[in-house]
Formats: sequence, C-alpha cells, structure tokens
Amino acid sequence: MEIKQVEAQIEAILFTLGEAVELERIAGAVDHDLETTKKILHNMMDRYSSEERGIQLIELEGAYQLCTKPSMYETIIKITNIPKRHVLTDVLLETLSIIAYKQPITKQQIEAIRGVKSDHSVNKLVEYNLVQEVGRLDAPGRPILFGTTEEFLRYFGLQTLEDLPVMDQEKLVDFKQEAEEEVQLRLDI
Amino acid sequence: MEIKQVEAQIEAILFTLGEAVELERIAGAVDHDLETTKKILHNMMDRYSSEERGIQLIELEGAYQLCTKPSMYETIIKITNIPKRHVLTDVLLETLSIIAYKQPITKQQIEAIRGVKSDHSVNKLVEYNLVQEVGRLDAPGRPILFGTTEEFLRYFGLQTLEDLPVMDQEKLVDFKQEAEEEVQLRLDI
Amino acid sequence: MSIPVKLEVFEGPLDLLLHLIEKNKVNIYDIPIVEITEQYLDYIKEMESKDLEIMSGFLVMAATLLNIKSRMLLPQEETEEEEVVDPRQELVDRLLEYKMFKYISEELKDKQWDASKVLYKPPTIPPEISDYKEEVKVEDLLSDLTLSKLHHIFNSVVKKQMDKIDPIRSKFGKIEKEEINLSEKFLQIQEYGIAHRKFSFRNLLESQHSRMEVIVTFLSVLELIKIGRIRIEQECLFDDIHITYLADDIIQMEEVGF
Repeated sequence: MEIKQVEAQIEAILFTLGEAVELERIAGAVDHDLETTKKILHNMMDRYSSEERGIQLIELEGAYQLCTKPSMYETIIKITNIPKRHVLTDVLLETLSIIAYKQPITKQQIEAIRGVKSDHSVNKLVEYNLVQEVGRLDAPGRPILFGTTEEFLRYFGLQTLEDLPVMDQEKLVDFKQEAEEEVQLRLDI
Repeated sequence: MEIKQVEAQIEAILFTLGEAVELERIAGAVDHDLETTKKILHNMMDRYSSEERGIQLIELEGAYQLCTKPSMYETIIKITNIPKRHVLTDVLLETLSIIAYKQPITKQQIEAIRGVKSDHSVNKLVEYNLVQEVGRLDAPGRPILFGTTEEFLRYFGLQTLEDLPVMDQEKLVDFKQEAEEEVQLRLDI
Repeated sequence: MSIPVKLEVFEGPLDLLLHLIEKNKVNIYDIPIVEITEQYLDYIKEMESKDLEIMSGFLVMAATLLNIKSRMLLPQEETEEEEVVDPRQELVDRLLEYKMFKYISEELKDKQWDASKVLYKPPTIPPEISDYKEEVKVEDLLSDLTLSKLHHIFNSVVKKQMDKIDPIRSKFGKIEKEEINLSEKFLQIQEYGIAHRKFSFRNLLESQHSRMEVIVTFLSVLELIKIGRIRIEQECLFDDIHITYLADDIIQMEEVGF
C-alpha cells in the first residue's frame, strides 16, 4: 500500500479517537510493522509542524495524539467566546409583551392568554434579565407574580411603566366588534 | 494575514470544537468577512478531499465540520468500537421522509399521508434527534410543527435539504409507465 | 381469491392497498375497484388484529373502497359544464403520494448506509475555555425591538384572544347552583304567618330573591294549605291572594312528610 494511504488511515484513527494511541495499536490497524509505522508517524509529525497547519501530531511515551498547535490558542478562545447571536423568538416577544402590559401577572394568567404552556418562555426571559419575580399572588399556592425589570425600562428609555404605549379601550371595543361580526357572518350562512 | 494562516486557524477551530460550526462564528473568529471566509473554507474542502487525507471538511446548511472519510471506516473499526447507530425501521424511514419533504408539518398531516397513527414514529425520531419541534401551527389547538435537525443531515450525509433525493413529476410518470408496462406484460402472456 | 397462508405485515391501509394493486399488476390509475375491494376485505378478515386503532384504519380504507365501488355502479349524472370526476381520483392521488414517500425512504435508506461510515470527533475544548459563560447583553437581545413593535405584538395577542371568545355564548349567564333549603323556607313562612296573621301572597313572592326561592315558597304555601294551616281567599280572578295563618305553632316539615 502506498505510504500516503497509510498516512491518511493514521490521521483518521487519531482524529476519531481524539486521545493518545499507542504505536502498537496503530501499527496493528494499518497492518505494518512497528518500525515502519513509527517512521511514517515521524514523517507526519514533521509535515504537520512545518506546514501552516492548525493541528499537530505529538508523541507521548510511545503513544501518538493529534492536538491543536499552541499558537492557535487565541483563536480558539475567540471562537468559544463569540456569542451565538441571541435573538428573541416570536414566542418570547409575545410573552414579554403580555408581561409588560399585564404586570404583575402569574405564569398561569400568561398561559390563559396565550393558550399554551409558558414556563420555558418565562424562564428564558428571567434568564435574560428582562423579567423578574415581583411578588406573590395572595391566592392558593401563592403563585409567583412576574413583571419587567429595570433593565427593560432602561433599554426602552422609559421612566416608569406608565410610559408604555397604552392599549386603549377603543381598540378593545373594535376587536370585540370584529369578533362578533365574524361569528354573526358564520351564523347567517 | 496570509491565507495559509487563516486556514490553520480554521482547522484548529473545527478540530477543537468537533461539532458543526456556523460560518458566521468562524468568520468572526478569524476576522474576515463572510464572503472571504466561505471561499477559504471551500478551498479547504477541495484540498481535504483531493489529497490523500483521512479527514474531510463537510458543509451542513451553512455550518462546517471535520469528519473522517468513508473509505477510512474499515481501518478505524479495527482499532476501536464504533457505537452502533439506531436502526431505522421502514416505518421510521417512511415517517422521516415525509417530515423531511413536507416540513414544517404537524403529526396530523403526517397521519393523513400515511393513513396510520404516527405518534410512536414521530416520538422515536425526536428521541434519535433526527426530528425536532420547529414551532406551532396557528390553528385551533396550536399543534406542534416538526422539521429535521442538523443531525438528520449528518445521518444521511446531506449538505443541505436540497440534496434530498428528488421525487419529481418525471418520477411519477415513470411509476405510471411502470404500472402500464406491467399490465402490458400480463396481457402479452 | 385465495389468501396466502402467511400474511405479510402491512404498515397501514395504504400499504396493503398498494400491495394488492402491485400483486394484480394493474396500473395505479386504473384500479379494478371491485376486485381490489374484495381482496382488501379478505385480508382484513384474516388479520384478526386486536388493536382497535390499527384495525379501524384498515376499515376506513375498506369503507372508502366500497364507497367508490358504489359510486361507480351508479349511473353518472350528466352535467353540462362540469367534468365528470372519476370517483377513484382522490384515492389515486393519495396512493401516488404514499408511493412517492415509500420510494424516497428507500433512497434515504441507501444514503444512511454510506453516511454511517463517516466518523466525528468529540469536542476537546480546554476546560478553562469551555467554562467561560458569556453574558447576554440586553442591548443585543432587544436590538431590533421598539416600543411600538412591542405594543403591536401585544395588540395582536389580545386580538387573537378575542377571536377565541365566542361572543354569543360568552353572553349566556353563568349557571350557578343555588342552595335553597326547602325545610327552612317552610319554617320561615310559618314564622312570618304567626307574626303577621294576614298577608298578601303577591308580597310574599315578591320578597323572594330568586326564581328558585319563589318556587320553593310556592310549594311551601301549597303544602300549608293542604294540611290546613293557612286559608286563602281571592276575590276576583288574577287578584292578589290573601293568606290567613290559622295555627298558633310552627310545624317541622318532616312531621307532615312534605
């Protein structure tokens, strides 16, 4: 078999296992004697280090392992620190708007409005520091009341919650009328 | 910075993280725009595949990941036990292909196509991380919508959903012809 | 039509139907509905499935076939413009769609085999790096959210909720359970009788708070008449009724067997 092919096999083995693999095991897998395998491995080591590669092949007491080069450290820190873009999903936005306008409100009341379980959304909003516990309702089970945080107000440049755009009564009446008309329409058919 | 150096950084990143990394994150870490980073990645992909390397670089819906080449499989199983994959029964495959092509889709819609209850299949596919909830349909009861996962792409060796085997009108015509020929065959006898 | 001794297992009603069509070597577009229906029913008979849900799926398909069969036996109504739709068309469409997905899942099965030979490496991120937990900045999170957008979202939530409320039914009053105690009312009227001796029936009813109370009061009055504890007088039809309480004591309801 061509040397190149054996090198590819060794690379695949070390990549998959991730850990240090003894020379004997490698030799057995690629079907070559220890001497030859070792020579191939050392050739590979040279090539990994000389080329502009991000990974290197190191030897640890007769075992071999692939790992990143020390010079890559900065880049790796950077990638793990680059925030995944956090966005508020539609579900979170919906829940946030309900809490903003109906606060203080319990999880159950939110669920009554949305028609679906809302634990996850509320917890995420708390985690993002947009929503917080503001007390407990004086009712059986003493459920937690949620409201928006100062952070939330600051972001929108609001002094107080009263500065939130109002949901006027007129609008509500309109909605009601629309719904009624729709039903009437259905009944007429 | 020299291109070679950027390639080394990308290799180090993908090697360390192991999982699929989005183009945006890679670009941010190597400090290049998306266009350039993508070009570099595709160059790397070509080089990995053409050279006698044991590993390759694959793309999964805008994310990149290192993995071994299929031809290395025989060698690797000599040295290590590879965890068995879930065996997908015909029923699961059937359900999965419906989800893959019709996503986002509700359980009820799947059942309408298959003609049988599909709770069990869908749950199993979710358990295997091949299918996930992708939202809810804005309809009474707000039923869950299902779609495929990144793992689904990996599992079937697809780059994007567009790589799914096509089932076009032509194929349907073929089916029809097949059927007709079968009838003809019988008449000839 | 003979049934094979060993029945194959079918995924569902469509699967069985496809099998029958293929076995008979006929074009899917030209299903000999009568034959297929008979074979289909034979299979179901042999299945002996205990699972009601599975069985019902097959039965629905059998019913569909029978329905098509009967529609095909009936003379087609002639219409001037409308194209005559083959009753089998819907079934054909469903079958073709199902067949398509069977084909695709076979393709996926092959791909799965190739893909299983590709191996991945678990992450090897140094702990000091992986332990770092990024902070989510509110500014980033809310970057494209404005107050008016938030307001708009809330409006649509409220609207959605309104749509869900049935304005007609929601106007129906609530049905509340009223606790009216008949024996108590029976005693109350007697107490009232001792105190007033003569009183107006109309006033008595009007002082009741609910329909249920009125009914119970009326029943009590009837009973008191029956046992001779009160006397009633009415001068003209529809006039008020004057009640005179005759007894000097109060009797428990249980004592009169009311």
